[in-house]
Amino acid sequence: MERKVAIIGQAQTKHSEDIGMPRERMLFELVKGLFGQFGITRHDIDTFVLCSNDFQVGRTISNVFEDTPVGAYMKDETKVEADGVWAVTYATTRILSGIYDTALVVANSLGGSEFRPYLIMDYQLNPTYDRQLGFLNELSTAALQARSYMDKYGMTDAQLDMIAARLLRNAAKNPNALQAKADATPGYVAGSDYLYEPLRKLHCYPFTDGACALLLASAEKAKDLTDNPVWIAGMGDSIESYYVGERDLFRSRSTRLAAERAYKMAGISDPMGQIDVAEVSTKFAHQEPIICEALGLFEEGSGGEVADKGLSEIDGEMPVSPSGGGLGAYPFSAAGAICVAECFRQLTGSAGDAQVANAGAAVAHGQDGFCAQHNAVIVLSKEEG
Amino acid sequence: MAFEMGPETRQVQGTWDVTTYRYKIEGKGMKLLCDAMKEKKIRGIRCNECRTVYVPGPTFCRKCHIDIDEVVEVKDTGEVGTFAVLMADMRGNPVDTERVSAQIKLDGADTWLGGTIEGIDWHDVKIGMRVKAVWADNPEGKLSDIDHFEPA
Amino acid sequence: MRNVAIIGVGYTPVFVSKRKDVNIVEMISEAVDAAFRNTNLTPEDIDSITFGNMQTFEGLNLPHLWASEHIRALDKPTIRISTGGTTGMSTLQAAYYQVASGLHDVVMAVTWEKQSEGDSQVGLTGIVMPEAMVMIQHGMDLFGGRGMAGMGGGSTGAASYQAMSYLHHSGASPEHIDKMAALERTNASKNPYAHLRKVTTVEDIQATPFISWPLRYGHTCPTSDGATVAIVASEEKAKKLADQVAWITGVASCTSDPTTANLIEGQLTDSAEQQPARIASEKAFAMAGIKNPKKEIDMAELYNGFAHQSLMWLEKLGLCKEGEAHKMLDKGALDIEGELPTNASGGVFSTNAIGASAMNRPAECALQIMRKIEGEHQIPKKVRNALAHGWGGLFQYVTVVILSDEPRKAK
Amino acid sequence: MAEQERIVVTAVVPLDYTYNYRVGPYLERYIQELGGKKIMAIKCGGCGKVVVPPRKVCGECNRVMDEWVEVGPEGTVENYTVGHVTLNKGLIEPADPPVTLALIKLDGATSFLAGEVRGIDPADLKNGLRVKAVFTDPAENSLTDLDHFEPAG
Repeated sequence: MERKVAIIGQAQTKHSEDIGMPRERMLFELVKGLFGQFGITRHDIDTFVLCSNDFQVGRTISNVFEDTPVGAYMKDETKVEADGVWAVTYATTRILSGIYDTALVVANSLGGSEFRPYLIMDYQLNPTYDRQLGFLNELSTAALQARSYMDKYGMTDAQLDMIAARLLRNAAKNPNALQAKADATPGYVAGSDYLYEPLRKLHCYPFTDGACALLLASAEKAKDLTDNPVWIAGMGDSIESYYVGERDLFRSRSTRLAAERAYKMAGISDPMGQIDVAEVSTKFAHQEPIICEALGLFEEGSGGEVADKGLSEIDGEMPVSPSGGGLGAYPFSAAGAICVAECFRQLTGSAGDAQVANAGAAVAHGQDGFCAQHNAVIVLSKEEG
Repeated sequence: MAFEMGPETRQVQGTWDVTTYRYKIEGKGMKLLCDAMKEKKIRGIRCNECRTVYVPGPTFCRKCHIDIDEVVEVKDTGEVGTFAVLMADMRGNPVDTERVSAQIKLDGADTWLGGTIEGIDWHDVKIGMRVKAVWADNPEGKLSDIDHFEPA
Repeated sequence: MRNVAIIGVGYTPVFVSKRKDVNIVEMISEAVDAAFRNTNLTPEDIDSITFGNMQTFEGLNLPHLWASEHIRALDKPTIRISTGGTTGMSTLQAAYYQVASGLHDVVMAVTWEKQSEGDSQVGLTGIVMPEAMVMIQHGMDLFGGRGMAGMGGGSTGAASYQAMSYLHHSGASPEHIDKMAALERTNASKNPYAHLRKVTTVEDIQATPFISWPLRYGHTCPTSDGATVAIVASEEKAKKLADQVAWITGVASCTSDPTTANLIEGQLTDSAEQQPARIASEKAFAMAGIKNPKKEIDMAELYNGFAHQSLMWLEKLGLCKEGEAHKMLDKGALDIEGELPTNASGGVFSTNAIGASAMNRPAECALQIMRKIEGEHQIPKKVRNALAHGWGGLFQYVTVVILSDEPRKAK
Repeated sequence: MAEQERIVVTAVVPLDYTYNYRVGPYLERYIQELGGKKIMAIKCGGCGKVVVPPRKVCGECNRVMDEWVEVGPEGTVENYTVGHVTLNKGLIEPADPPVTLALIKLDGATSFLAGEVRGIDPADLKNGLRVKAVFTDPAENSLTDLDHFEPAG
């Protein structure tokens, strides 16, 4: 590829159960704030890549009323309907093509106040079979995935609680997180109600209103606008079978393939050694080891040991989701874009209390589908490479 | 090559439960307009920068991408921007009397407002034709306070 | 940027109002298989997949997940694009960018709709339903027709506003809409993949009742079940994999504000103005190195949910002067044998599986350039440059793709 | 600029949208065979896997699958969860007694079928448990003709 693409800025809402304003106002204020950081206007943006979902917005063609709030009036615009990581990869592709120099990615949903996230997930089921029978839903499939990993590798309930507790403590250091507790312990997590065994309430993502905007630019343009760009070094994604009964739920084949593609592009041969921090879209605590292992950050099946030794703590060997990840906030569509934004904060040294020391390369992840059927990975670096 | 359709297979149902949503909609411009209509007036919002007048008013300007809140009053006269004559109902059955729906550019506004035109044979309605609002006798602060428009 | 070509197209064997024999993913797989058959490629040749439809029309959230096996996507990068009526072309454009960027070499774009499984009128109403509810709460008389009439009667009402404004500003007469409708339906009768395939006269159109003056039933599009797949490739791969290709030389999209009507906030533009069409087409022409589109564009496939739109788009896209389109129609210039064949396929107006509708436009242009049209609607003259157009959103969103018989010259 | 006065209107739309899905030939036959208390799976001529419910395409080897084979009615629990809640239109409701959901490898199949196991204390549900299908009698010509599973033998 002839060009390089950088992320030069990010903005997030303060994620909440009810943002208290219409979506259009939320997007307008978010984007206005981001433009303000750089003293630019909507006319400085060549292409807009929006990311929202008709079922989450509750109307056909969800971006119809999102164009003008983000500043796309009479401008080039398109919409990705998937997790926000795909919007970032698409915007990157557009800049790489050489046709555009700047791109604005805006991803959002109002899953806390506007719709019922678990109901929306039902609409993803095969309507002729799974949706008719009602066995599979967001929670029951996640529970099967959790059980599969825990049975296969002997991870205990207590270790699962440790993962959730760590994420809730991390979230307390993130000013934008919704579900957080500074002194969360495994016992605190274990005190929450069972949903589908082995999953308890505090193993799960909170219903979230939120949005995330990212400003991307070509190398030349990035250097005009900032001294502190973060480079998109690699990206990849992969999809696997829809059929939960045909997949090895204890591992994530699509995340592994996505990571292989992204690492190849970024020239990373030893992710454990070369990646300094990861932001992973875990909707449920048990997904963290499954995804991190597929990303090559830990040995396969080491989830329990990683939790015991605190390896993924902010000051651990391989910090994972210092922001609190999906347990801290999970606005659909925006969740993966937020992972990218959090990596940007880490690599620019602006992650505040959650800052990882000497972070030079990061990996961000996003997912869609039951038991993370579809996964995308972006490698970010301080080095232009 | 001829394609033969296979045998018919059964149908199963699904729904999209739209009633479970709680949509949040910006209500400021609509409230401003309806409050004004109680006094038989029409008010919108003007952008300070490009001077565009929106009725009903949004809270930010489409073109300038800035917050706007300058209330302006526009006239209840204007010209027909475009129109259509409804000849069938939502289910496709012919209607008894044709109804002229129009988009009207009120004097002082840059946007169009929907309305019905009466007091004229539909064949004679033209784009650019001058019209004026006919107000309800006792306006209540509702969109129906303008009963219809008629040729000015 | 790298040069990108469409190297093959696959349609479902038919586009009809109801496919009662297959489910959604089985139907989509028919078009995928056809694309492989037509290109002699196998799934192993595909690097990445782009996928699009109007998901609320079937009540399926993120249907690429359920379809992953049936679109042969396992272990491949996949992205879902959705921009309303333009989804088909936006999905192709995503495939274009993936190749132009150098990220992938061969990408398959999959677009479809099975409209018989849902209710497209309800689906379309869903775009503005929350706003309409707020207006009703504020006293809008939606059904009685008094006071502020809001939408003016569903999507056809909104299209009638557009048609009326277009007729007024162009000087065309309502009979020109009838004539364009008859021309396109008759074109469709020659296209085996068209849905409405009956030779149609102006009198046939005029015998249909009005819905909303100036539009009649005979001016509206059908709802169809069907899928369309296109495979695009880099220059290097295209030369290896295909004997005939059509080059994508220009791409653009543009949006304005939702122009259907005043909703709860005043909207800025007349829906017949379509400034996004002008902006997008100028950008696409510049990218394709086309200086005089009136001369250099040999054919057009335009997105016309309603019959007046073909004439309107010709003007707004810079393919003729404002007010000239109906004169070209009268001269026969828009016929398949004419100087600017327009919707030789019959257009969206004759075949409308919505998610695929804006894909069928560039697909038809590509097949015309490759001279691989199945059926009787092959344009006799050599097609060097073709314009494909998509339209969607709430009357405000336009996409354009320029296809050519030669790759784009490096600047 | 001063903080704007904010008026947010909440709208609820008073209609739900209904869809009618064609099941296609694979599921059509599957449902019909359930009426005869048979669970029919489809076998891939490429990789030999046998999947239930049946479908058209094998994603692994990209073939159209067309060889029908009967599987079950007995099988083995391969994964399970006990639900202390159920989801009703996306809302969590307590489940009393708890519900069971198992992934069952029917004899002769390579894929797992999701189903409910009844007639067992949820605490006794374990991987490896042998179960058998229980059919609705008389058959209702519906997917739910395979009603649930219970411990075998």
